[in-house]
Amino acid sequence: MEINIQPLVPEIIMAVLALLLLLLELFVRRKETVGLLCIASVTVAAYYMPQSFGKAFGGMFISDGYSVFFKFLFFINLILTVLLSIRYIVIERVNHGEYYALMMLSTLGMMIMASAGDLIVLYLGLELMALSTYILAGFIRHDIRSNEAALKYFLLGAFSSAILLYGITMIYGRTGTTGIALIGAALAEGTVDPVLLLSVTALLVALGFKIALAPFHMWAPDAYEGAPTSVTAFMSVGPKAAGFAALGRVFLTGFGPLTGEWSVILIVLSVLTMAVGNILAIQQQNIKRMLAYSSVAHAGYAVIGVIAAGAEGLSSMMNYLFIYALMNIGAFAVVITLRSEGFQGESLHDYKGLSRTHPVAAAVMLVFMFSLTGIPPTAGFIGKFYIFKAAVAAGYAWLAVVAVVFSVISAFFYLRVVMYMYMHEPEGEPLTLSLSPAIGLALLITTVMVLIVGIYPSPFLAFARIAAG
Amino acid sequence: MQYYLLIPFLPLGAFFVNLLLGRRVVRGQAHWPSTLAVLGSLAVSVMVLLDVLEGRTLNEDLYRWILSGDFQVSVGFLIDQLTAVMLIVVTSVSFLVHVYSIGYMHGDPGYYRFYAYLSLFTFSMLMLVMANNFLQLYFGWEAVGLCSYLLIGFWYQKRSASDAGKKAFIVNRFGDFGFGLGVIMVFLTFGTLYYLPVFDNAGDLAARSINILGLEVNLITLIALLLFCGAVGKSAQIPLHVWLPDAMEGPTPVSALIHAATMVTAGVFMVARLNPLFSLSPAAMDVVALVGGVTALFAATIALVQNDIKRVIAYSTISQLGYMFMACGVGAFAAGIFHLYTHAYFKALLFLCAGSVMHAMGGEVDMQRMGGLRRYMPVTYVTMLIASLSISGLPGLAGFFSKDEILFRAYSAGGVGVVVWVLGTVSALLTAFYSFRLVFLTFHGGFRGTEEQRHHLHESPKVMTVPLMLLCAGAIAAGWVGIPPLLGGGGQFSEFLAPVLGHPEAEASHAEEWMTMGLSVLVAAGGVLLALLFYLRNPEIPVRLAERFRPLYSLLWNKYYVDELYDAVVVRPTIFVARNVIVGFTDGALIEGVVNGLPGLVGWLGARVRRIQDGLLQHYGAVMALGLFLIFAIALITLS
Amino acid sequence: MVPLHWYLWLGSVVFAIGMFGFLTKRNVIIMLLSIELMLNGVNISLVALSHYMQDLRGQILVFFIIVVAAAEAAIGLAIVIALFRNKATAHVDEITGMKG
Amino acid sequence: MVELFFGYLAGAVVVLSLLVVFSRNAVHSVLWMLLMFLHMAGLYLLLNAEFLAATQVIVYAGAILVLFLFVIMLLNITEEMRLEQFTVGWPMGVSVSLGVLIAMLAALSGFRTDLKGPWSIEAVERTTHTKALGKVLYTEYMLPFEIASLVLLVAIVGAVYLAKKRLR
Repeated sequence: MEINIQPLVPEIIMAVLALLLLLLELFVRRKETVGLLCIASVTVAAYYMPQSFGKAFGGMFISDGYSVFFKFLFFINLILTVLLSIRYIVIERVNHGEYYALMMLSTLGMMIMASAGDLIVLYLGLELMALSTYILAGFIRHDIRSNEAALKYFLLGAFSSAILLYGITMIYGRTGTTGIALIGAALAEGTVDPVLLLSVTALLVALGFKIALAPFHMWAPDAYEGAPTSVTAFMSVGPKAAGFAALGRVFLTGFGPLTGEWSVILIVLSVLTMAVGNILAIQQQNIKRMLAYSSVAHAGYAVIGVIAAGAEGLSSMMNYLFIYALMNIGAFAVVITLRSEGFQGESLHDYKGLSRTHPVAAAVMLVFMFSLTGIPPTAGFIGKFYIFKAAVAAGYAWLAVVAVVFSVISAFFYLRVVMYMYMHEPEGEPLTLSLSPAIGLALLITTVMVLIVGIYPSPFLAFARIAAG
Repeated sequence: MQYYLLIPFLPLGAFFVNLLLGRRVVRGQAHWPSTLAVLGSLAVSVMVLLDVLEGRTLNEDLYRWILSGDFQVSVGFLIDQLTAVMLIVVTSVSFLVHVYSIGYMHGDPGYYRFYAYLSLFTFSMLMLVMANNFLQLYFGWEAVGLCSYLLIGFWYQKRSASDAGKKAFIVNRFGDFGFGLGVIMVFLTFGTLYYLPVFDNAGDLAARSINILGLEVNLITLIALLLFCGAVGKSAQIPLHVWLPDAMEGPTPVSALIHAATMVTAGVFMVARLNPLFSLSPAAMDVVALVGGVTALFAATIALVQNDIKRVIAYSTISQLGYMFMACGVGAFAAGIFHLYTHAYFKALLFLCAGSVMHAMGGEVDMQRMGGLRRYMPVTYVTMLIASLSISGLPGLAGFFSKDEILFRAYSAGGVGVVVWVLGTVSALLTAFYSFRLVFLTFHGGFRGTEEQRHHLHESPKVMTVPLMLLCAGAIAAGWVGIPPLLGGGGQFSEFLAPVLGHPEAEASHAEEWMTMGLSVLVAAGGVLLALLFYLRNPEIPVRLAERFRPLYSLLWNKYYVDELYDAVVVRPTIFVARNVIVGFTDGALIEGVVNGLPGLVGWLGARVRRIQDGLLQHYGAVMALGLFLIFAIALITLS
Repeated sequence: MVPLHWYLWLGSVVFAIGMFGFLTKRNVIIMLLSIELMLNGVNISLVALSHYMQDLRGQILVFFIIVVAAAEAAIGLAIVIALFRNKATAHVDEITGMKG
Repeated sequence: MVELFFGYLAGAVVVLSLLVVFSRNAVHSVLWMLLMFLHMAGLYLLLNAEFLAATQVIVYAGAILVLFLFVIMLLNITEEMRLEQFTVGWPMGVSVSLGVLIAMLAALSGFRTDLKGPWSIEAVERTTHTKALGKVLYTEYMLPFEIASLVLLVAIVGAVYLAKKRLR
């Protein structure tokens, strides 16, 4: 059997370098170096990505435009969150090298999910990603909230992967295969029966769990709030995007013939997700929790791209996730800078008068809040615009209207942060920001990208459009 | 011709410089970047004008922002005769106001902020007039509005100022809502947002109508009226005029630039720019003309009795804007733009003179406390006198030519035109009267202020009076480019704009033209004489008249009670609803209101959702499993 | 010969018992055991399908599921230990610090 | 005959599973689980999957359950016995899992398959089950196999990190 590993080169590089980092961690005293090496490793892997197109292992592993786009997204996610972490994990007194290795392995799992052409590979990639993330969520071992976040995330994650396996079993029994493309071919002729529906439902629940689609979102606020903030940034983007990558591939390729059946379900879940995410976010006083609900709501918008289907729908979903990654990590970066020794900085009230004490940080946060709301000329507007456009083009104009209504509602809690920063006087002790060159770089990258994509989106849109095929 | 890009982007650059460096670095020198930038824009605008005079026009996209399928949004520039005129108006007035503000705003704690806003405004206004598509027009429209609110509320510590800013914002929302709908309708109808394809295809759709709630409405008329809603708001026409007088809370240079010369004329510009659309709908044209004519008269009557020097000028602005719409409404778009152009100079001059007076009086705006100022401030007096003569229509000055053009065109258009001609001619009388009432009350007679104010009276510094003199030159000479053939001129102005705005056909004889012109001169003279009689010769007359016609006087004094009417009909009910419904709804937190406020199932479900997120992860799991079960069950039921 | 769907029913029953345990037991460790039950329900279905379809793929998947189950158990128990150090409880209804 | 075996094993698996869930004593739960795994292995044998049966006993029963037992020793069993074993929300758990069960049983009733792959019982017996499985695993399923090794690595790193008493 001929084995062609060319398409796997970036994954292999990531795996090997992750192992090397684990080893190095034993000898390197300054863990910051490990973080920087982690970024270097990603760069190497990214360098080999353009040559990786192709299929391997009899179609079990597919490296195409779609997966490469997502892999770049995972890389950006990883690089940015590592930049956020370098100082933060020192403040949290968990400065250990395993942290970076686990982030790399988790990213590797996401990459495998995005490239999976077979449900078995998908499952293992998902577990690799998820197990690493569980540990990262509980990385602050001495903090009860971090423990609790890890436990909740882990137990519900394991529960959902059992459901995933049940779904895979049923589709295997129904079609005799686990290859996604083969499933699509097998379903093309034949009728819909209960076993098939059971399988579709189970897969939807399990992937819906990963992307935090209501009503499978309930782990997200608790896990996001308790996890170390840098990990929250990491897992509010990476696993979600990986879930979307899998959702897009499984449902559009594998269950393509059943689009009529599952799109109705997804529409209902999308509306429910936007409602739950936005309405509950309004209530929150903790900014991490608020951003958690906001991230739930954003999954509701992005899933509209999957519902719209086709190249346009997919590319709008991919765009959206990319933009979401930038603005969300940016917002978390600001949240992280507020955390310092002995000061939590997670309450909304800590943002009062930030524009007086730290005008630059406030301005940057303003950009992200505007972008999350979807106000032009920020990237968030572009993302939403294309999602809505795809929905209208696919004949779901009313769904676009609902989404617009909910994004108007979302303005309420995003702009509340802005109001606190600009309209209130500072309270209590003056804040000190925990700044470092790394986090400064991360903020710079995200702010500039959010603005550039907002003002000059064409090249970026073209990239997503080509990637979606 | 690429240098035209400098015109908007120089002020934008200055805005960023002041924004980023203003507080720390530039501070007291904040006028330099802004003023130099707008001077540069002015220079380039002149070059563009020369190019356009040689017949070179341009329409191109700078860059595409959103491109998907047939929907395209780009930043693009259309430079033709109309744009060139507007560029000159905007940059020249803006430049002089920038210079004037150096003196006027000197020492204000928000000095750099002021100049940053001014630059941002200039940029937005230039983007608006240079747009080649509806969406950019809309964005510019909103951006100038934003700057206007920021500048009206510039002294936000003053409650009345921030209230005025809010009022301007809210009133404009009504108009802009219609405008936005109009833009959407344009896209839905034509499938594009670029001017030229829309204009090219408009003719084919002239007869198309759509059914709204059982009413057959002509499509073009509907679009034109929706767009005109925006103009009504922005240009402060009836019934959305109420924000402009209050906007006088802003610094006076702002009033001169934004609320006299440029932003408020954006509505007129828009109607003129979209003249191919408006011309296709006689009904919409008549609405425009009537709104303009009625506003001209209505505002002029209010101006008769006001005592606040800036408010008089503000009502005068509303009235003059009415003239411009009158012109557009009768198809004489070039005359409207001509008046826009001359008005920019003499009205900015009036405001800046008023500012100069206020500067001398320590911020006093009540004309009853002024008087005899000509002895102390000769330059201000002379320039203000000339501006007043110009607005009253003294033959030879700028205002004469443009106003005469409008009245003649209205008369010769027939139909509604004759009605608005009557309105306009009566307004001309009133205009002359209130303008000279202002001059006499302020500069003549004895001083009526306090001793302390008298002690401080002085002429303004050079940096303020030189712009006055320059604007004064404009108020005298600006009209000379449009002297009608009847008086031996060439009417070059409307010839120049003809490629864009077309040739209005005059169907009146020379005799009639002489008649309208003579009549307008006569009524202007009458107005001036009346003012002279009332306020210099015999000051008891106005007092006695006010006594005699008490109800009429208080009607005018209270501006026809429009504010009170809106307060009763719109504001109070809204506040009532807000208090009792929305606040009740959001009391504590919105969700609580939603959950408790909505009865029955929804409330029950909402409470469940919140209670289920109770931290116990088994409930989370149970919800997941329930979701699994329900989705499957429903899918199964729908399948069979 | 035993019909295939008997096996699948058995798998579903074990899966559902596991789900029931997961959704009701207070003890975190028993919840973990319940997840193992669910996985076993899947496994028996997979082996049966594999047998009846004369295809080894299902059994391969079972093999991987066992591997992952081992990994999950190790991590899950480690998280429980970490939690136990900070708050001496293994009852899930006492671990509700974050909610709303 | 086979039906009889199946009946016994299936019945035992169901009863033992219920015992796992319902016993108060966590140690008993683990022990019932052990018995359940052995019966499960019996079912695998019935389905001609000897290698998996062996794995089930060695890995599941031998390794995973021992791990569970270790951790259970952390708990105070005697006190645990006196406490309520179900959460307050148990009625919801019962009804939901019953609902899901009914849905599954309904969907699967009469399920049969006509698909036939290359590995008939005779073919497996010819090569022996271990060898056949190995052949497929190390050729076709090479990639998942490698990924599984990474999953185990993560588990080791993570478990060590989280459970170790004190870090450097």
